[in-house]
Amino acid sequence: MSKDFANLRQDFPVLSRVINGKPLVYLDSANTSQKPHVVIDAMTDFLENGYAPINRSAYQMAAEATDLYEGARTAVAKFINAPNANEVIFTKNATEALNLIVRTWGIANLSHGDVVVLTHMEHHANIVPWHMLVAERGIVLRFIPLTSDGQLDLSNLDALLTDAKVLSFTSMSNVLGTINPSKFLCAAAHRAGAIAIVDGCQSVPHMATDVQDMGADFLAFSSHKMCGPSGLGVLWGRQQLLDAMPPFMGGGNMIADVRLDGFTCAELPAKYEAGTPPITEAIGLGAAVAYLTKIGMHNIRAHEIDLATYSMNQLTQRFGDDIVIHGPTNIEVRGATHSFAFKDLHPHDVSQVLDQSNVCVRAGHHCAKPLMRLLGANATVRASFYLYNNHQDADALCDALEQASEFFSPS
Amino acid sequence: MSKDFANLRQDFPVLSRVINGKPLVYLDSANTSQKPHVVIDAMTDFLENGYAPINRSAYQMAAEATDLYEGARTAVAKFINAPNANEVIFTKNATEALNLIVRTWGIANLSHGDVVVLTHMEHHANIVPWHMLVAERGIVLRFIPLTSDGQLDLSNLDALLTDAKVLSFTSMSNVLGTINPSKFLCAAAHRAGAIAIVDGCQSVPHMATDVQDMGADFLAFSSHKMCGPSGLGVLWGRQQLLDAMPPFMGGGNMIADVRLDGFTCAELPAKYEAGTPPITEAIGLGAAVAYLTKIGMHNIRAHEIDLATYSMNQLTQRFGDDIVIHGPTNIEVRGATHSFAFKDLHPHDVSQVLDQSNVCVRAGHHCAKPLMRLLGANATVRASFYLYNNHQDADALCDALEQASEFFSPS
Amino acid sequence: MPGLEDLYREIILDHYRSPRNRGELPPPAVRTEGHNPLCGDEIQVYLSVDSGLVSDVKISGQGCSISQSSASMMSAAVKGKPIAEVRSIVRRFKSMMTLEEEETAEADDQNVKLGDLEALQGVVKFPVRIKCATLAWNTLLQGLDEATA
Amino acid sequence: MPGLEDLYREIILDHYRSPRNRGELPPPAVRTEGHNPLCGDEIQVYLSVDSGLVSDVKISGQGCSISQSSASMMSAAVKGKPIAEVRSIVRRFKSMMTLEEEETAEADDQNVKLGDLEALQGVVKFPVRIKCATLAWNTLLQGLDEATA
Ligand SMILES: Cc1ncc(COP(=O)(O)O)c(C=O)c1O
Ligand SMILES: Cc1ncc(COP(=O)(O)O)c(C=O)c1O
Repeated sequence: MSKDFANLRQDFPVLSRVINGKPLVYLDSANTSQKPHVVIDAMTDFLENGYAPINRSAYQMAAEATDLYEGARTAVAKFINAPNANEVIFTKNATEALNLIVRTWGIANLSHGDVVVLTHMEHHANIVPWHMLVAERGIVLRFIPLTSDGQLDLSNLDALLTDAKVLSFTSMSNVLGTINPSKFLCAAAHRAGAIAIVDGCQSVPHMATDVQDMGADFLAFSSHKMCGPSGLGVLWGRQQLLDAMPPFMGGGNMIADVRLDGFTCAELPAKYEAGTPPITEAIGLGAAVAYLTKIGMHNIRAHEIDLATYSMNQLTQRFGDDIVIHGPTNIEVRGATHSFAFKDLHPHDVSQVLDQSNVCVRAGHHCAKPLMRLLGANATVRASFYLYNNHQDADALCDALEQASEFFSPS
Repeated sequence: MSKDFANLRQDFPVLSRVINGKPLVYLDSANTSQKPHVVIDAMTDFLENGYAPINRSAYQMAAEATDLYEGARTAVAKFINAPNANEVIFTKNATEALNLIVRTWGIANLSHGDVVVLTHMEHHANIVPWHMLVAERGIVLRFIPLTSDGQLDLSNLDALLTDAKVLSFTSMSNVLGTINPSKFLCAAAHRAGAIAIVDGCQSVPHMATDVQDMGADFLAFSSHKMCGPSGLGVLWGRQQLLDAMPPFMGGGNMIADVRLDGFTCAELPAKYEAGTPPITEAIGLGAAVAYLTKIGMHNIRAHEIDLATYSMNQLTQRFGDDIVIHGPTNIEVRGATHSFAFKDLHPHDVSQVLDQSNVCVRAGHHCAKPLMRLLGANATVRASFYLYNNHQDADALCDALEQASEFFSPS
Repeated sequence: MPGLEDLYREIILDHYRSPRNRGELPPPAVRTEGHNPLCGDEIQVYLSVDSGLVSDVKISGQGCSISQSSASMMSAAVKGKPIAEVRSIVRRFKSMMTLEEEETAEADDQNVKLGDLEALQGVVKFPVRIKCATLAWNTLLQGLDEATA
Repeated sequence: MPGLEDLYREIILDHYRSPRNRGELPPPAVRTEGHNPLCGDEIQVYLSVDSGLVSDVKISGQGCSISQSSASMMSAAVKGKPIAEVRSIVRRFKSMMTLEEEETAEADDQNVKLGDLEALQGVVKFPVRIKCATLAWNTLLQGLDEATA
């Protein structure tokens, strides 16, 4: 691990927390990430010295707050190389962003029999909103199947996309770590006449994102997984689509005019930001994006390739057949997220023992039950790494797994 | 003003900010309120020492975070005397809460020709979502008119409520300060066979709320107007209604099961909290509710009656016919929110001069354009007071208005 | 901080390793299913009710040691008991599993003995696991309601 | 911090108090309407286009001193000018009103003189008011597009 990454652990106050005499080994970043000082400070500073409404009042503090809020929008736009900052909509989380697309673009463009293609590795947030449209409108869902090593099986892609109006897929699996070929998939969708929606929750925090190069029509992601605050998500969409879509929620800020008998919508981005937005949170995300950019997304990806390789090697070397790690073995197409089965132990029991060593992993279905059924499990243990993790964290994981093994072995 | 209230100004760090040698006179709390130390500290402490996902992972830090988050829910339930904490749903703002009701209860229960009664003093958040349902379903809106002093004109209430399925009203006008008779209105709705939806944005921060005594079916309000963080709102609803309603957004946390061909919903409150919620923000609101409770909502109301009386007197004494303050003159039925016209000056110009004295007011339509049309104005100046304001703030407002008067008088 | 021993008592691990009353019952036995939305665990409870008694009970499905042992102990505790007593046991167990003292227990529940089930008391110190311990019980309650409806 | 004098130049207050070209024009003049969603201000711009010239322009509606004076000065600046020149003026004005240097101006816009309109330059220091100053201009642009469509 490069010296830079060793030093940046100090940027995250929570990492110095000690429980039961043991340091924190936080391996749950695919779930939600920790926050650096600069993000916490940006929020605290705003709350202590300049909290004010945005876009509504004309006094100086309100103007400053508006600048900070809109500055965050511009920073996010640059971070994903959006052609236009107005295409960046702040939502409350990625789930709202995905629901927004379904309830606006979807309602306006999909009717009975229309085909939407998803993949078998989607998060519930990219399945359930579509299920609702199946129930309401009779749209038809197709699922891209997986290969045995947890990649998308693209052998039948063209057939699956035939007559499809939408291809909506995750750029990286939150369970398997699989990195999907987003650019290739967007192009395939467009060739078939479908739009491409990318759930970027797991890739945007971990590697450089360029929506123009990727060719996506929509991209959804979450602030809280990329060192930013909770309570905030991002929807990016092509202006032409966003302009043409009906509104999502109605209320203040999203209107140009309201009469007793009707209303007209505001321009982008206000059109999709009804009510008082997560002001402090957007400012926090602005700071997070500046922090990540300074470190460099390519460096973060390189660091995580190192972590993924090291941890994978340690797990397989130390536990052999006792561990089954799901997903691709080729680190080029996977992030530093390992879901695994350990002996015949239930993931809940494993994570409970790991917790005694202050090793924080998630045990469960990871909001991807259809994928879990495919893996033949109700649950897995998932250890997910981020820029602040290091080799010692991987070692601590292995040591704690050894203890779990001992604890549950028949005495 | 009692000594307690004089002292509590120190609880709000931003109030010691000085711009241009002048102290901050923050009179925009009906828009969004400032935050006390205890709220900022609760959030910072969580971010620095215990940030973790809730309801998903099993390690200690995640369990602690879940306790804090659910503790906030319990605190909010107690604050409004909800019979059951599961009836408290965290949303991103009050606007989402109102849209949620319309898109779930509304979609399930309203069809062509069904009548929804609103008032002529509603915020856009309680108008536009209904307009959408007019366009989609052909429901019919009726509006309770206003008396000349800005109260609801209830002389025709029974006729307006005839055959109505919904009465949805604000408990306090964000423009006029008018406090509406919520309990009476809920009872009238129920007598007519309608449900009662209360937009509590402006009353919940300023006076004691008891949903059971009030007899409401739904109550919506915002964290950011009651000393809590942005990015969070609250929907309270009667369990029986919430249980029967279809879901709003689809995704993680709101499901019991997801298959390729469908899903089933989780129990309350998860059913309406899709995706990662505003975790830090809910914890902040928990601290805000504790803070307000400690001071006492009855004391806050008494303090604001004093502020409303004093400021109203000063404004009318000093400016006579040059100022027209909208809304009721009886302080018993109004909060400490004054919207007014000043000479023939445009509100934007007034607020600009006020800003030179660091007096922060809002100039605009306050997201209530139908009401503004009724007042015959495009905009008003609005000065709104909260627990941290004092008589000096009212004096500063008057002094600054005098400057505005001078500045724009033909030389 | 509570230690692992508080959670994983020997008797729990024993029920986990050798679960009692595993299997299914054919109709007219009532079959109910429970989910733990957090971890994805699923359980099926089969219930035969006969002249006021829970004459037979079987458990299938998967879960962690806590949910499996809780289900196993439950089956042993309720099999052959009168329905009223079973409901008492359920109430007593669920009140043992609540953090705050809710007044759900009824007067004569005090006479009911939980026996081995007391071993699950330690779960309360691990709030995330309470749902594991109560999964089978909530599913049983549903089944009882159906069987006696 | 910029002072009030930066914003409210004398010439601005003059146009506010005695607005030029107030009124309406009957069809076939083009009528377009603009809203400032922030403050609720509304403006109507009436535009007569004749053999490539903006032959007449009138303004109605309400607004603050900045939006009203900007509309008044605009009307004076474009009345009687060839459409191409009017578009140039609009571009120059709007680029004066942008915080960041966007490259929207075209080469020959440099020759256009803004005259009195320069007085509005101070508005840029008050970002919230930029929308007030540009409201009439955006409405005019819409009208031009309609009139020349
Ligand atoms: C009466 C009223 N209703 C609804 C709202 C909307 O609240 P929010 O912006 O937090 O969604 C507000 C505040 O803006 C309000 O004053
Ligand atoms: C792939 C993926 N999509 C969507 C989501 C939902 O994000 P959020 O919970 O922030 O709405 C997540 C994270 O939980 C995720 O990993």
